[in-house]
Amino acid sequence: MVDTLSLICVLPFACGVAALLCRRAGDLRWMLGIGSGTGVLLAAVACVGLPGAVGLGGLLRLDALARVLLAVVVVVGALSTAESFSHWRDELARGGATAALVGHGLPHVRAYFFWQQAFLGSLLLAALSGNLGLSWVAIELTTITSAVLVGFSGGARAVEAAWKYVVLCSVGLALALLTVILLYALSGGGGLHSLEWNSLRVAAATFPTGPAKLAYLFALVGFGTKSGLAPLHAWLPDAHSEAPAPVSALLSGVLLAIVLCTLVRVAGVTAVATGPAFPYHLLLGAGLVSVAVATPFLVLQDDLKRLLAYSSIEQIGLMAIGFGLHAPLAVAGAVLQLVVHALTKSGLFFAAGRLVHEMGGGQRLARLRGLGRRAPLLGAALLFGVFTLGGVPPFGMFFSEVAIVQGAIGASAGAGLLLLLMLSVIFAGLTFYVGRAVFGARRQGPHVHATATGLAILGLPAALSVVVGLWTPGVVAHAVSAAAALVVGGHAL
Amino acid sequence: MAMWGAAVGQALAVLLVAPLVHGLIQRTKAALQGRHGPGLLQPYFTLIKLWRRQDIRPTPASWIFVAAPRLALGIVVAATLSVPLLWNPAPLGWDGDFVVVVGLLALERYVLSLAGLDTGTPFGGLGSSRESIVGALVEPALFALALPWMVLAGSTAWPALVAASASATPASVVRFFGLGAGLIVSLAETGRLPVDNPDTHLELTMIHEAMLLEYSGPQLALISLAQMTKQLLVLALVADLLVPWGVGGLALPPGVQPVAVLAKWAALAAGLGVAESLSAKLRFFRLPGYLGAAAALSSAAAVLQVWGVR
Amino acid sequence: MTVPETGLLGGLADLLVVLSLGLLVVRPALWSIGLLAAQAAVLAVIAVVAAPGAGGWVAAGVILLTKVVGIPLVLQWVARRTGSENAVDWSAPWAWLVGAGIVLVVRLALPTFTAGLNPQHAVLLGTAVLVLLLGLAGMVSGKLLLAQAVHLVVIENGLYCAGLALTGGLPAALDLGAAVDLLLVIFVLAWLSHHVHRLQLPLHVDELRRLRG
Amino acid sequence: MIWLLLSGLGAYGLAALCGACLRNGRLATLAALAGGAAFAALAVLALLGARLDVRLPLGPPPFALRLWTPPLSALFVLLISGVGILASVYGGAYVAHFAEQKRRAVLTLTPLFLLSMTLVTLAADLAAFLIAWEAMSLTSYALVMTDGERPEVVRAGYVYLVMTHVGAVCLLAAFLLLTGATGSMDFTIWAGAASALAPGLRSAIFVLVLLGFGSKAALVPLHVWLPRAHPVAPSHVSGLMSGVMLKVAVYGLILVGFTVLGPGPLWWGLLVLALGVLSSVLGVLYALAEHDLKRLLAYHSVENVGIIAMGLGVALIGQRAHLPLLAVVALTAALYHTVNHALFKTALFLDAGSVQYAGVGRNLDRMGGLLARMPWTGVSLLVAAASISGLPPFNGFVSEWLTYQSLVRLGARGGPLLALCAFAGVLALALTGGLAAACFVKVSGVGLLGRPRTEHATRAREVPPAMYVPALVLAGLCLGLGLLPGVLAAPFAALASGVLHAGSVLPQTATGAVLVTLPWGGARIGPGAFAAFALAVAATAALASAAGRRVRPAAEVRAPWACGGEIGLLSQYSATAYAKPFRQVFGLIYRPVRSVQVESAVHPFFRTRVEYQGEITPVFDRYVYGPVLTGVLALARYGRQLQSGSLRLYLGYILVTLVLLLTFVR
Repeated sequence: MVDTLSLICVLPFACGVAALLCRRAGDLRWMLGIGSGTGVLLAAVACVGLPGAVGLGGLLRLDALARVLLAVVVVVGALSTAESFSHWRDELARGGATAALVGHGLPHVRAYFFWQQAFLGSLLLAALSGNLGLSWVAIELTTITSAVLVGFSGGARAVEAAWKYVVLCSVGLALALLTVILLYALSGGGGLHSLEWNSLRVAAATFPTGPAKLAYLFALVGFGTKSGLAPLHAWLPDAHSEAPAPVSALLSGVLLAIVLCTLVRVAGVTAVATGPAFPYHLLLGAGLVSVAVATPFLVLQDDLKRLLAYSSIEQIGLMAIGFGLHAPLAVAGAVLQLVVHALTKSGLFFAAGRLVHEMGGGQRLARLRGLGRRAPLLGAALLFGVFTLGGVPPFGMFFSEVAIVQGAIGASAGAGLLLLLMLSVIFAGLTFYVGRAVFGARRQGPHVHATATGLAILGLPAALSVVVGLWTPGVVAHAVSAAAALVVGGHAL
Repeated sequence: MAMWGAAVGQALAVLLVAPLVHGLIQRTKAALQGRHGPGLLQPYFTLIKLWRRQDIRPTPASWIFVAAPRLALGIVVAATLSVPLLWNPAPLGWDGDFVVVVGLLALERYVLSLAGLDTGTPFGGLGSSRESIVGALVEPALFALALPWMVLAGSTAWPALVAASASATPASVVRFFGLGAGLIVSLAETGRLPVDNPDTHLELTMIHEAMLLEYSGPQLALISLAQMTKQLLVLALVADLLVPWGVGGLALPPGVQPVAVLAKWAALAAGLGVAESLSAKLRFFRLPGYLGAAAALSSAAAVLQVWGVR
Repeated sequence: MTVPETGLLGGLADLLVVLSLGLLVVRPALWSIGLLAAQAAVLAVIAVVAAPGAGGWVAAGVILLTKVVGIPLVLQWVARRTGSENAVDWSAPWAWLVGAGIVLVVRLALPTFTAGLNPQHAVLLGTAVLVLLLGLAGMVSGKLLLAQAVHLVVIENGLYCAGLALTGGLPAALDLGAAVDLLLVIFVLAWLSHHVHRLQLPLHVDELRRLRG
Repeated sequence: MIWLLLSGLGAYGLAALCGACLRNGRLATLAALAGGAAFAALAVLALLGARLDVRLPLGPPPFALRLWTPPLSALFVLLISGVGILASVYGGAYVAHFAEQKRRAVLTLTPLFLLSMTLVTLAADLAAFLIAWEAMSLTSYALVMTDGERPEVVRAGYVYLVMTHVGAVCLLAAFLLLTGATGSMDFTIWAGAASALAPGLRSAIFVLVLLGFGSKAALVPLHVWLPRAHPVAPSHVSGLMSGVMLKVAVYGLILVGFTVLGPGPLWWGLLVLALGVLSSVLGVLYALAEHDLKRLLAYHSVENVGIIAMGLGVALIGQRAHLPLLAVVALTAALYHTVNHALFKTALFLDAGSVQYAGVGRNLDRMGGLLARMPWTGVSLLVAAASISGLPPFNGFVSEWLTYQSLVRLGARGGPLLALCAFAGVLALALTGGLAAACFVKVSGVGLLGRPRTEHATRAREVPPAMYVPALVLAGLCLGLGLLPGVLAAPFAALASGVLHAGSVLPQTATGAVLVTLPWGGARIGPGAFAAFALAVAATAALASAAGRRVRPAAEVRAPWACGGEIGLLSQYSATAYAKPFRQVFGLIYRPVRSVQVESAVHPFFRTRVEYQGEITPVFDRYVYGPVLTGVLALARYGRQLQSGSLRLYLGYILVTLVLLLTFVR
């Protein structure tokens, strides 16, 4: 039972429990540091040395797609854990709204880290799951753990967000459960292992078309809700904007992508039964709708974190389009987009979180001005992130967006051009707000000096996103194309 | 070398004849206005008088103010060298075409306008501003004047233009329109009545004179000479484009040809004087319409030319 | 054991649908909790009828334990805690129309999706989808926070129906996972509604509209 | 070759690094010079026949960054590097009066800006081109934002960023359409395959390309960013943006319009010609109404790009109408004007920067008398102003002459319809030339001549040599290329016929190194005309100064006549007053708005204060971009109602989606 993959998944849960037992903040830091470090190390070993590894009695499987997801989760997770410390330091030091509500002190921080680590663990489970059933359970688990985190500050807005989050995602996942049930039934029962992706793909050849389609529709709506595809996305901006910034990073960068990948795997299974047009065209349409729906909110927005959240909807839409196009290049683009987006968006959320603390202006965009002079690091991080999200070279998302849009234009010139139009409007919206915040007249206030950890936490994802997106070393390129081949071709690695 | 000799000869001849043409125009106007008027040679006397006067410069002026008259005269003389005055091709006709001549005219205007602003007085600026806008509007009109022949010749070179005009039907709609436009353009280019009044120093109506108000003595002499030469040049330009006979096309005996051409010029100069006498000063802001009419007329000529109307 | 005849199951399935429709239009909160327990009871019967052998009885037991007893109790506690025990959910007057529409749509649309299944499965799958959608419609039309929790359980009931009918019992891990998940969700909701109460936020969903745009 | 490329890259990189890290900017400037020199050498080698073709290993597998040096690219690399060297020299001294943080930013970004422009012209495939293109846009955006605290700069920068991004997106779309149709991202393969595409697709690509490059080159409806962004950048950067960056767009248009897409339908050329006419006339008109020197220069960029576009349009028409000679001459004109504009516009911006550096500011109405106080700057400004006005014997005239020639040829050979278009072009070009001359009389006359209008102008002193020498060099080049037109015309004609695949017409097009002769009707210009001109001027000058001295009293300097009174500093003609007749005459276009407020004591005749405010209606902002923006915002406001905060609504979305899917998806 004790294999690397399950170890990777169990480690955060163990860390979470250990966090509850920690007596001092210092202990917490050491313990989580060691835990995260071990996790990253294990993941690196697994990614490099154990392609195709199986764990937890076959429930976990490190195929090419899972490998990419694992790398992303571990990196963003470690960053999020690191950022959580400075988040809580600032939160408690400045006595913000949260501190007033939950009271000062360690217990809350311990509870936070318990839930944060549990969330991370469930994300890892979902990422590594080689089994539809386990995926569903893991994703449901992420809802519960992250819902607590969303509402963690206990403020009215946070509770409202958490409520909506739980209700909408539970409903969504309930719908997705029907997919699990249907596919299980169609594959003829026979225990949990018949829900493994590989066995499902094999079995799908004999599925009757109608029920397979029904199963996919429910998966689309169910997992689509959780992964923030419009118009099922409504929980997303609320949850992202109210959660503590390190959690928002995990939610936006990782959770959405993992669920989307699960949906793509279901689509792969369905494609065997119904032919590729049915599932992938629907996915493509959902992606287009998502980009379109996100656009107005990115053009008119008054809240920094909501801006980032809507950008996540747009990005997930783009990835859905990439996967939905089902051509090798576009799918590779989507996978690359996924990676770079996770890195970039987490950096952006970290920066946004720090802004809320350090500039004292809240998340209101209208009140942010002159960051470039007052807090150059944050300003640079914001600008960098926004340009990356806009797909502007020489930042990270250029190649992935080009690959996706290339696919879209190849499929339908009109739709592709429309997509490009929406992307430019979105870019105009994002840069308007961020440009005004970074430049613009300097408001009164102290100069915020960059600390080494701040530089590391904000700089690392940025650097990684450029390395991955623009330079794309051979290892990364290979991993991405392998994942794309898995999605397109369906053979496990 | 002979070519350069011819060029120098022509330049000197032009400088010599230009005041006479000016005198002729003044004389015509006087006759039409029922005045006795100055003699034909009065411009020479005026120039000599100015030449002997003291040279006075305004305080703010820089070297531009001093250089401008010399430049202006040089530019105009250089321009005359490539326009067929008596012979086709002109002495330096091979190196300059219609566009170059228009460019040189613009350069002269540019230099004088700068000099007007260099004096630091309100009048200089006023004159420069008005001169510039007249220039900007005249330039397209000039081009429009040449368009039919450019299209016919497929070239902007003077010999080709003259030949094209000479070979076209003598009395055609195109030429008729062109003559109308040419009259307007030459009145404007020479600073004459509906556009500007060369005989007045009434502050609010003048253009060219306002620009040059601070010039006196030898500097003014140079500018006046340049102005007269330019007048001649514009006449030659319009003549070459619209009534090229004598210079090109019609074969005349060598002895008769220069005389005939001179007579043609005299007629044109007199015509200019008549036209000026017949018109009243236009309000300054009506000018665009006036010059626009020239451009429209000659554009219409060009369009007719393209459509094969002769 | 032989496959039970469709007749009995069909009747039970219709009962489920009727109860769902009832839940959609019933207004007092406590009544709906009661109806929910009743629906769960029907589900238990279906479990026994549809799933052959011990598996069915186990499933029925689990259902009885969690859905007929556990969840209604929790919900009642929440209702008491939040003071909405006697609240009347003035759910949207068009709820029954929506319900009828959904029934119509599903009846019309589902045959294409159930083609290839045996008739019994087809019927039960249809019922499951119908219950599920009606639960969703209930969530849409209900204004009380509590009502939403109730209808969430209705949706789960629909899923149970499908699970029992189609697979004759899901893999234990999944089954357990689903049940635990449901419990956890309900607890989280309870915890949140506690917060809502503590913060003196309105208990009507429509009033929770601070986050918009 | 490859070493030159690498050393150029390295040197620019080093320059950026030094600019960012070192207090003293000298090393950064030196490194930037080295970078410019390396690329210039690369370009010269390439023009002499050496070829470079490398792939940089960037991006995931199907992408690669290919760089090459065909002659067209080499020409632009040479232009960028040459002007870049001068601008770097200038910039090193110019940034001295900036605050520390800004100085570092400018010194870091300028080499990167130069590098990215160089790489655009070297790029040989989609990824390389777009990456360099966007890098160019972003570095210039960052440079524009140097004074980012000022709200109007933020707005200007935003407009620039959005316009340039939209342009880049259009390019991306066009390139992706090409990629989709040809199955490759390589320019070479595009060039081979594009002529076989469906006509509709090719036209769509052409329009997108025109939008993309047109927005960067600031062709008229797309020019709105330029007069906003150029004035606020540091002056040498404005010079680079206006003089060089716009040319990169011209390069792109030539590359894609001619080499890749090849001869298209007639309307392509007509469209470009029409845009050129519109841009040139409107650009110069708006320039006339400006009295902020840098904004004025920015509008002149619009005008000059219009003239270039006229050449390009005629070339496209010629290519289509099987008039290779015409096409070659027109493209030569466009290339020549491209180089000319780079020279004189950069010189003008450098001079404007020097004036700013001297503490006079940018407002023409606050200048005056600067020629006496800043003689070198003044001379270079005078020369550059005459060049940009298209006056002989400066270089601007030569390229306008070539443009006239191509238009006349089009009128003579193209048939009635094309002849009409050519006429419109000729008249527009003539009007543009006249108005440009008027405008630069204003700039030189009001700015340099007369008396200083303000204290600042009185106190102005000449800038350090590092600043005026580059401007003088550029001005010298303007004069030199005007006097010896054949030096560039001949190689440009060769280049143009190479681009147009019209090799056989080459020998007749241009002969000799100094004389430009066209193979039709004997039209030519050359040093003869200019020599005559110079001789005549010299003779007159000699005559005037020598002959007069004996007959008259010595010259004297007196106060000018002012109706008997004293002339105050402000009673000179101002730039606003100078432009007044133009505002009135072209009122239809300007739609001027003016307000005069008169305050009077006792009686209306005794005025104590008169305040005049005049401005012109920003037609494109108000009638084109305003409605678009309003529309987008209204749509967005409408769309935002999706997220109304109601959980039930959100659940309803799920329900409706599910029901719709069940109903309609089979």
